[in-house]
Amino acid sequence: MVLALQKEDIDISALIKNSRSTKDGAQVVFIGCVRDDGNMDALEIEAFVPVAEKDLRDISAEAIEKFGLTSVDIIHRYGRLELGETIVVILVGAGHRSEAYEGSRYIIERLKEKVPIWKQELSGNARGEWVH
Amino acid sequence: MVLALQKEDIDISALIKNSRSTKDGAQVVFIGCVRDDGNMDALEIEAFVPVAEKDLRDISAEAIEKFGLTSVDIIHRYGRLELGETIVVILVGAGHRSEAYEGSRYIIERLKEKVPIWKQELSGNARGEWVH
Amino acid sequence: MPEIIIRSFAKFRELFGGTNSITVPPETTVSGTLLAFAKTRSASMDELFSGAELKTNIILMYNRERIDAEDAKTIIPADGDEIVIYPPVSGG
Amino acid sequence: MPEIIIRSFAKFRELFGGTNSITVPPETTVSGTLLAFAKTRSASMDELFSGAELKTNIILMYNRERIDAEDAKTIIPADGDEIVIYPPVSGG
Repeated sequence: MVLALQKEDIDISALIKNSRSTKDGAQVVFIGCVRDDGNMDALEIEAFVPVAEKDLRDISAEAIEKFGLTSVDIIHRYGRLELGETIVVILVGAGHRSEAYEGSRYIIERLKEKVPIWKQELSGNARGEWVH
Repeated sequence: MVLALQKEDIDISALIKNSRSTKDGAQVVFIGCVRDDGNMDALEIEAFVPVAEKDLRDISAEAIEKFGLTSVDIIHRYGRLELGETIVVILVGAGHRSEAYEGSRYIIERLKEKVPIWKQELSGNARGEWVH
Repeated sequence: MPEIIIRSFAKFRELFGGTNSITVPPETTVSGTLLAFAKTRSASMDELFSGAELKTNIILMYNRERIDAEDAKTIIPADGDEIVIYPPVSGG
Repeated sequence: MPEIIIRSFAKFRELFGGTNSITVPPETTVSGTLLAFAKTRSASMDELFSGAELKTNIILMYNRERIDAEDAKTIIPADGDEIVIYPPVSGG
């Protein structure tokens, strides 16, 4: 169970391998990426790291309780990210696929409503809009 | 876009890397694994390969049309698989997470209802039940 | 007389063998071909038919295209054509 | 007189700076502390308050625990305590 904020890219296959157990019938991986919306060429991600990490632990515990997940990993990056880069990876394991899909969706929705992380569009050297 | 049946294990990080584009705001990866249900120590997976591959192409086209996905990869294994091994990987990309989750779920449900692939439980050298 | 290939998968393959062929009188339908096939094996009769009707949970293909039980009563396979039968699928 | 630390993130950090401190009279609430802070900067007044009320879309933490606008009217921070303010989040 990795629940962290980091600047470095995320090794998704290591996460999948390390969290897999024979209790899992399904794993669902959600990956958020920097999409080219035509207005920017990078994102700057700011986080209030200690609070965000505590929130990830809370959200993970909620999701395990609510959906009977066998494992949860959430890694969110911060700092400057170029178009196409990975922003966040959420990996859940479960006995059956319904719980895995629902648990994964629950986690990303909670993350987006609660965890103190913000995105700002960058265009060249200019700082642009804060994305909501 | 990889749509295939194969005996070999699946390189998930290569799939993620190759299918990612700057049109993607989200990728969802569904992984089906051999769960230990207490009655078996491996699965034998049988497939009617040419028909199954055609079905994967049809399902992929349906999902792209229905959910506006940017990419779909589906790889299903066959042959003998031990507890904890990967059975199937479904990777979809989309501009936004809703389409990615819904498209992924659509594909696994269509696969389970349509594609000629079957699972048989193995226990030691004995062949057991066909799983439904 | 046309010789029709019958391929079976999963549980049906275990019961009947993977690939069989059967020679039937001209103008025999898919359903009639399968009935003639079922009569050659005691196991297959109960697995495939309820009386003279094909069981509804059997999936049928004729020359690699899915057909339903109604189609099976009207399609007349030609020499060398293939009928595929399999139980409900369970991949994923 | 207690000195209270005010940390700001994202848009608020750009407007007000990341970390500030302000000295307020004893018995000043969180809300009163933020009002005193807002009065020190023209930008912050409009961003943080509608009249004398904290705007409802501002997220508040007092010593790393989330509090709401009602709590802000009753909690009295002590010397060295921390108030965190930030706009709606947008991670993921």
